[in-house]
Amino acid sequence: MSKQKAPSERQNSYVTADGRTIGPAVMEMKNITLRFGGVIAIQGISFDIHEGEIRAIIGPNGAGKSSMLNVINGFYHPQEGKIIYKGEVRRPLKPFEIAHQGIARTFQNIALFKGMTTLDNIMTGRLTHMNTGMLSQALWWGKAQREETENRAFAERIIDFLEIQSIRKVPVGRLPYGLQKRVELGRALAAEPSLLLLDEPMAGMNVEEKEDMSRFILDVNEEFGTTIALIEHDMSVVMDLADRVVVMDYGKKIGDGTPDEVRKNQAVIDAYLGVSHD
Amino acid sequence: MLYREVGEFKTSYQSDQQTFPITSDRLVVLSLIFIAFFVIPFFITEYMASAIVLPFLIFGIAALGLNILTGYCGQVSLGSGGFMAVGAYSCYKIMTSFPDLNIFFCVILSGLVTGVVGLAFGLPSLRIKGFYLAVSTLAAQFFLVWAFTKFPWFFNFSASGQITANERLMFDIPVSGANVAAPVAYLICLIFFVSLAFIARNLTRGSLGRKWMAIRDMDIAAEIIGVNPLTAKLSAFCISSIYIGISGALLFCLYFGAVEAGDAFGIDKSFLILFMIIIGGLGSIFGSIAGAAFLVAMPVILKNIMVDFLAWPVDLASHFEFLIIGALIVFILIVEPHGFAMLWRIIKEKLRLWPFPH
Amino acid sequence: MAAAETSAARRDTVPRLLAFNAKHYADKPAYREKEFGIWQSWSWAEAASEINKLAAGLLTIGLQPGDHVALLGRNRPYFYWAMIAAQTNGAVPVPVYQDSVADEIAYVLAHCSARYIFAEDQEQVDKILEIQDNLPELRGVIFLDEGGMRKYDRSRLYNYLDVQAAGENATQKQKADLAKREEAQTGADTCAMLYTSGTTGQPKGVVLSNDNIIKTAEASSDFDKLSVNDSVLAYLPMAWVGDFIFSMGQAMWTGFCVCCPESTETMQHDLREIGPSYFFAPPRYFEGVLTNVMIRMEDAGKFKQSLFHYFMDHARKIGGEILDGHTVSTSDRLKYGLGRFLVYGPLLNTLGLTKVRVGYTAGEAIGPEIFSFYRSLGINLKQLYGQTEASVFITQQPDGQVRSDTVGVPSPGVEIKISDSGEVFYRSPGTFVEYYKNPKSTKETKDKQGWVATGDAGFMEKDTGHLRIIDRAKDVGKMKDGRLFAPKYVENKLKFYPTILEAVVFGAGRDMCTAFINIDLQAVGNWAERNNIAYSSYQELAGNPDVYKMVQNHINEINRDVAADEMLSGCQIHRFLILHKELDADDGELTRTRKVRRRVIQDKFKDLIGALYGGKSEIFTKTQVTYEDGTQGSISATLRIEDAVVISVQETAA
Amino acid sequence: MPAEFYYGVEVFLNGLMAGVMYSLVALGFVLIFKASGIFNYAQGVMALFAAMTLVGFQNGQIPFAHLINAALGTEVHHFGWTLPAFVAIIMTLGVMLIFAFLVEKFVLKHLVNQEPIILFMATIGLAYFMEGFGDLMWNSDVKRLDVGIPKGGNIWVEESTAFLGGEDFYGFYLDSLDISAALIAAVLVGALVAFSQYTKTGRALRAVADDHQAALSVGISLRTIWVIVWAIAGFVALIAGIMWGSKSGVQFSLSLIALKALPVLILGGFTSIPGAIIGGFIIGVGEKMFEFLIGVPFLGGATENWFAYVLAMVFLVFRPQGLFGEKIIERV
Amino acid sequence: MKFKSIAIALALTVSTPAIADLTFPNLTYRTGAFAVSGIPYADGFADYMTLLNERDGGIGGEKVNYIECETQYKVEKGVECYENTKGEGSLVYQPMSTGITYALIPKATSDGIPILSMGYGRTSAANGKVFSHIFNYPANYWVGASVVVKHMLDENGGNIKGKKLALVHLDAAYGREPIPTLEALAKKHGFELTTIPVAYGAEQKSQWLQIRREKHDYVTMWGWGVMNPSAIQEAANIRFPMDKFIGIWWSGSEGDVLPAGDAANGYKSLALHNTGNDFPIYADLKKHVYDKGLASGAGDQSGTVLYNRGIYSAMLVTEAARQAQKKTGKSKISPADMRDAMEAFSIDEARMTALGLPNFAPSFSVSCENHGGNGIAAIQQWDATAKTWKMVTDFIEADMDVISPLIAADSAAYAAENKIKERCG
Repeated sequence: MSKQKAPSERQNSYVTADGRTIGPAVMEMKNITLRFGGVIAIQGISFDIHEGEIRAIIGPNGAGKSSMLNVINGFYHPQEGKIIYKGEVRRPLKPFEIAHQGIARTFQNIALFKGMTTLDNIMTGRLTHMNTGMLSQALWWGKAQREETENRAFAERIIDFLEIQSIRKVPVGRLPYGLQKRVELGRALAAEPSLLLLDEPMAGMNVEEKEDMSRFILDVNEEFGTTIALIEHDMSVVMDLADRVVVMDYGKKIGDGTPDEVRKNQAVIDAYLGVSHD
Repeated sequence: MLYREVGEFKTSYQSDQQTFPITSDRLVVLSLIFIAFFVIPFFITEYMASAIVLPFLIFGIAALGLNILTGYCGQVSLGSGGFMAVGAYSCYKIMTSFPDLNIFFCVILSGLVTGVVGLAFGLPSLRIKGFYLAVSTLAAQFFLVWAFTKFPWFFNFSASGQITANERLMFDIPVSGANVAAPVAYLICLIFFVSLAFIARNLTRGSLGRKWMAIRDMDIAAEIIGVNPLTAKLSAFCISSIYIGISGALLFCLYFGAVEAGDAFGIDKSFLILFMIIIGGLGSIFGSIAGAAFLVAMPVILKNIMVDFLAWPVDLASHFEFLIIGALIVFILIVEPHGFAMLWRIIKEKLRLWPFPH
Repeated sequence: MAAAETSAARRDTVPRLLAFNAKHYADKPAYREKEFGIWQSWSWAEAASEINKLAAGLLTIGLQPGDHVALLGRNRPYFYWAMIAAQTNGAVPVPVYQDSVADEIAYVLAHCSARYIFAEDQEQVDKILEIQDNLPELRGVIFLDEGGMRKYDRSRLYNYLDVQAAGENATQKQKADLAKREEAQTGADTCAMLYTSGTTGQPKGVVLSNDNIIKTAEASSDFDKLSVNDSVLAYLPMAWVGDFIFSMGQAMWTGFCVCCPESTETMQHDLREIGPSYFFAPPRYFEGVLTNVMIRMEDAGKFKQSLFHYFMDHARKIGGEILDGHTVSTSDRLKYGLGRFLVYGPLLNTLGLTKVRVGYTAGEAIGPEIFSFYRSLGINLKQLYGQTEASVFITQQPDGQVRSDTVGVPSPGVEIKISDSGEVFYRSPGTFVEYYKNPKSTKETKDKQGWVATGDAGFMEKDTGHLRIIDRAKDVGKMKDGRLFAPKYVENKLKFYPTILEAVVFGAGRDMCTAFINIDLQAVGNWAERNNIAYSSYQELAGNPDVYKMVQNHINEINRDVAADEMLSGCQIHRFLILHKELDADDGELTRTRKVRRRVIQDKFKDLIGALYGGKSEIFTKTQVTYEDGTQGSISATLRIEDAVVISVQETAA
Repeated sequence: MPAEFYYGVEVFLNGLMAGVMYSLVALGFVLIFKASGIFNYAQGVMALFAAMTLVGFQNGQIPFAHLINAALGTEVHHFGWTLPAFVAIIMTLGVMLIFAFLVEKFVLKHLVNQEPIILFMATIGLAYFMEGFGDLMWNSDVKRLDVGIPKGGNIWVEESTAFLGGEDFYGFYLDSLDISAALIAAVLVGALVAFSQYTKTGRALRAVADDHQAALSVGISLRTIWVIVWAIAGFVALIAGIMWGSKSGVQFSLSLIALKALPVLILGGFTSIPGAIIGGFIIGVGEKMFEFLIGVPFLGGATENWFAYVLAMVFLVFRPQGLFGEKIIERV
Repeated sequence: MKFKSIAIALALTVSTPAIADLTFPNLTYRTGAFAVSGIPYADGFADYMTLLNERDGGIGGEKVNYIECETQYKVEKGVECYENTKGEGSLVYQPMSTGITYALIPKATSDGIPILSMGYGRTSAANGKVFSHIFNYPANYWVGASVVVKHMLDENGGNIKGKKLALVHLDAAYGREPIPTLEALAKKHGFELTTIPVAYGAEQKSQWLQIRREKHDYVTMWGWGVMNPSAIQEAANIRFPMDKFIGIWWSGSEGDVLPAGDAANGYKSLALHNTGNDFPIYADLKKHVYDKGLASGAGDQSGTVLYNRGIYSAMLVTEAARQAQKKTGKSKISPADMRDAMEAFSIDEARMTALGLPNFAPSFSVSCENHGGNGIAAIQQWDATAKTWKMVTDFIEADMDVISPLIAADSAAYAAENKIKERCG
């Protein structure tokens, strides 16, 4: 699949090679700097994520990619810089508030709720859509039951979409790694996010699992029109999936553009020289 | 072995999500409830009631409450005794302030008061985790008990510092105080127990329960997927305290009749309830109930065996009781660290798979 | 409307049966499917409405009477509806084996000149798009699951739901047309076309008329007293005539409920949930389940094991007797009752067979051990003998006359005759109309009087009137010295060992018999685990000396058994080898229903056969294989050849 | 300076002393927690048990006398001899070693890799067991424990500080027992540090504390380590038992001092020996000063029961990682 | 699980034979936090009962059925014991714990079984008009408080104006019992009262530093269990004059003073009865009980304060039973008979001498209005060298002018809360 060359710094919609129209930017990071004590994790980085696109963040280990995702979903608060989400400057919010704004994510080290089943995990993804009062829940009457049923139906569609019917009621702790990753994606999808952050969705997977996961990511993007930002090490996957790529190294941005552009970028090539990546 | 589940298919989410999806389970539980309500009251003796059944039901409620907090929400608390005291003293205050209020309302209101107190003592949980939290809940335990013995307002300035449950009538039958007939006390406790177990089940299977469990399993991830840790933890503290408060109120007005905070709601109660849920199984309604039954009945049975049956001197029997309970706790934890609930789950699984081993 | 009612009363076409059911069993469940975690259910009234919408929709997109509508997918209510909707339009449904290799699918789709194809999802649609150039008649593909196809060219792709919606919005004229099409049909019109898997050559399209299907369904339903309250799990390929007769014919006739599993992996689980009362499975299934039971029981504790064996022994003794209604002593009955509580009941429960009232198996001989195992548990498992060309039923076993070595008495309305060569012929209302576009084969198979050759050799038992099948007529041969050679007979015996998955016996025209063995990876793997034998692949396990020893012992036992029968004593296996690969339908070694393709194997493994007869003790070989993704490759191995103990007839006599 | 001030100083000093006593118990917790990650609730009961055993040996009590008498109808109580303190201490140490061995064999071995809360619960079970066992062995009466440690107000301190205040001021009151306890605690900490620094076993213990896997790869048997650690904890318990027992007799409520050690641990951190000491100081001084300054004048007294826990709670709210813990940076 | 346990418990309960003798249950605690006090008391009580059976064949020809039930001083166990034994014709309960007494007051009243809480329990239960079934003769806490003050008055020639008295008390209901009385007495006599609560099990250093600072003239103590020896030790540590330190009768047993060793010499406590084994009854005990190997427990408590209290307590109820037999003329009496006899109970020196307990305890009588006896107690002092307690005063009568109104007020409040109508005419 070859992608059309798209200008990297474009504020407005553009059209990809396969004819998809990418909307305007939903998330703009402006001059983000993040420090831990004296350590600078992210240094003055700016980039944007457009509606409907798959945006990849790549870079060698320790480049600050995960920190970047953590900034986007409010787990870390940058010392400097602005975050503009859906056209408005975002004030520092707690992670759960950001979740309610429609940003969902998966984690590099699976962060599923081990004591719960696949279904329950996916249902936790629906929590942002559930607001029945305690009393109704206590009596399991009226809205509580209705809401549970509706959201169960939604969760079941995710289960169907991810083809994990057979592990529906298995506690996730017992699942193999690849399936856990899939369940985690399901949990994020259940939130019906407008922006989905994936932190190394294919880490530790075999070829077949990677193919499945790539297919799911593309399908999510296509079917639900979800904007996706992902971190991934596997370059071939990134180049196939992503519409545009940000390259980070030592907390700085060293490249930004379509996969082709990035591939030819000298700074990127230098950064990756000698860096072994799988 | 006992299960015949073939043909039990669910055509709606409601039926798939019900508490006992297997028909035979449902029937057994329903018939147990039926027996509990309509058969046992005719046979219950005062001894059975006060030695085993009432404490079982009352501590069962407390165990349900603590399990919500500790088993479902993952916040270990050693303050249950203190919260029971809040329940008992608020019940006393409410009963003496509103002499005509129905006993059920008194107990429920006491629970609510305890809920508010629990909310306050739950606040540190937003910053403190794990063992650290457990130890800081001791503050609730000791402070509350101290307060109840210290400030005479709580015991209506009575010289003795004791609070005494006065008599209430419902349909001309005493429903609190000393003259409550065993079946009446039993039925009142049973009503609370069954409805609170029902509510606990409902709360833990819905969105609130999932929030709690998410916080328990991985609090950071929970927050990132949109769980507000503040409301999740505090709601667990609050609801758990309501349960424990209700149990304290029942313990006071239907079981002891008269209590003093230091005597009746000491740290040993906190440990007892914690034991119940651990032996029973964290994060399990059944576990709370089984744990309560075990820890209430076992000492009585041991004592009856050793003293009445084997005619041992009471002090030896009492030493042995400690020894055996301690050894049993260790033994159960070794055999199944996740308690009776897991044991039962395994047995049930075995029965369902019978004759296959797995 | 009045006309419709009278025509419904005729009950001679599937759409009329539907109308009948929708009216008489409106609220009874018609279809269930596990989807989204629960059993989605449709009553007959709901199903009829869905089907009618779809039928109208098909009409609006251009389906014409007589068109062929192919179906590609697993068992789902929507596909059954699609078939009926096509029939309502007077078109002919052609279900296709969805997991066939692309070539086979291409052949079938081209051969039937499918006008419309119902495809389950992207995977199936892709198969069609790949070969669409060879399908000039194709007008449209209707899919159920849109996943991944958003970008596909939609000019000839339809979403199932869209078609239904179109049907709902159909004009009055279109609706009238549809009613006319429905009314015009008669019992003689084609009901469906089913492709036989064919042990040799290309699949043949068997044209079955409404009369064929409905008469057969009626007779067979009566035979087993099937009613609207029964239910069946539809999990066998829709293209297979069995599924068609059970899930379409009998279901439409009696109005019982057809339940579809969530996916192939969850079939066993879904079976347990739904608990059908009417159940069909090939012997292979029962064998697999039994093997599984035995393996799982071996992990059980001593007490459970002895309990299990104690009561299973008892069941074997009298379980079948009780089932057949014979008199059994009270103490035995009590003991059986205890066993039912402790073992049989729970076992059936875990297997999902508790509610099975009538069970059938067919297609191959079933091991007597296996057969009696299930019957002793109290399942009324019976055998039938049938063919696509007969709309399945040729013979079947009536209740109380069930044996593992016969296939029963002729089904109601079926006549049977045995030719001089021993081949079985039948004539019945279910006898097919013709092979589609293949008058030559039609003529070869069906004579003018309507007698159809089965290709199987067999005989009628004189005293019981039961039919016994020996083997494929063409496979029964003579050895060099003229002794009878019935390979299937021996193979089946071998396959009754749980560790042996497949066996191919050679010996026609030769002086001795030899065999290829395929071990059962699951059973042998389990055995290996318990015996601390490490292995990394099938090939390695197959070559293990201990495995060889085990198989050798089995063969020795079989030889002893075979030697006892004077007629067949020549069929003792002298030499054997364990194949380095599993025989596979993808490599053409098995049919899709997993029957051995003897010719292909003989051809493909010529070198091995040579070695067997050449007295070599081992041989190096290289074999072509097809991988799951369709690519080709080859594997090579050095295979050992072992001798088995053969008992000379004199010895047995002495 | 007003006398009030000196009273305050006196309370402060006594708070420090009380802190030492708390620390003695907390030390045992720290040792076990460091080496095995087990929060040993039984530490308090171990102190009680050790003290009971010590007194029992000293007085020549026959173990299980009551049980024997009840079962055999005999009338045995005492061996009829008394033992010098140090012999009894050594014998008690032997008993604690056997105890450590049995705990490892019957409890810990079977609970490897369980969650902390389960291990915690198991130690509570162990506490119950030991309570019953100790009572069965030595009876449950209050016993006087005297191993020759001086008791009572230290006159020297009192007289030499009397000049500080006015006429009403008697001089600082410090209990000789507390002073001895402080000295013993200092020696004990020194010994423990020396043990962990300079002996092979000690280094092994530290290795285990740092990394279980690494320790295993060095070839140290985790089980041996556990026996050693529990034996050392038993030793510390004995010392705590001696000090507390000398103070207020050997009796049931000694086991409750474990509860008081908890806030100490929380403040000082579960793994730090200096933390246990400093935490003890904070709690000791804090509760005594609070009682002196606020409890008695304003709250009617008896605040010591809860103050330590409230202090720990408030402290943790501001510093969740405790006194010596590193700031927790949360990661995902 | 639950039902199985109940079944077992039920089976065991049923299997215990109900004996129609004179049943005296005793709720003891030989284990737990207060075992040290529970054991000698239980032994004395049991040995006295054994003596009656062995020597006299029971009371009035009826064997004594003595049941011991272990409560560990815990309320729920006490309730369990009560329910477990009340069906066996128990005549009277002595809960030996204030907490259990409170829990049993309403239960026993409604079951019609009398309770004797001798020197503990609810003080205002002395008002028989409200508490029909509860007796707390011969003395209660308020009596104790008053006797302490009387003793101070005696020692100071009747004037204690300006003296400082500290009440060191357990921070629980029990410990706070004397406060109102002492406050009233402080007002009356013009002394200064400081109350110093001690949390149970806590170390008491700061409390005693406070006493040292504030230089109290007298300290009285309402302590229990381990609090007592700690307090005595601490008092000795700050060199408080031990003869100015007076404990309640629950703070005056051997177990309380022995741990402090010589330092405890001179410590005083209230006494309900005399101490030591220098009474004729001990000869009988030796002959009929000890030498037959029937001694309760370890048999090593003979002559201690609490052992004697056990004897005294047993004597009081058995004598009441005897009086009931006399009154009703039947040997098998019911709990109701027992109650009536307790309400009319009186004992004098002659009777006690006859029982082998001369000069052991005061004479007193009970009436319908007054369930508390005459309200008298003595003071005893510890001699650390001889390791014995010695009575240093006669039995002193309490200042009932102060106490009676307090009792009336508290019982009236109870009556109002529980809607009880006053009895006794």
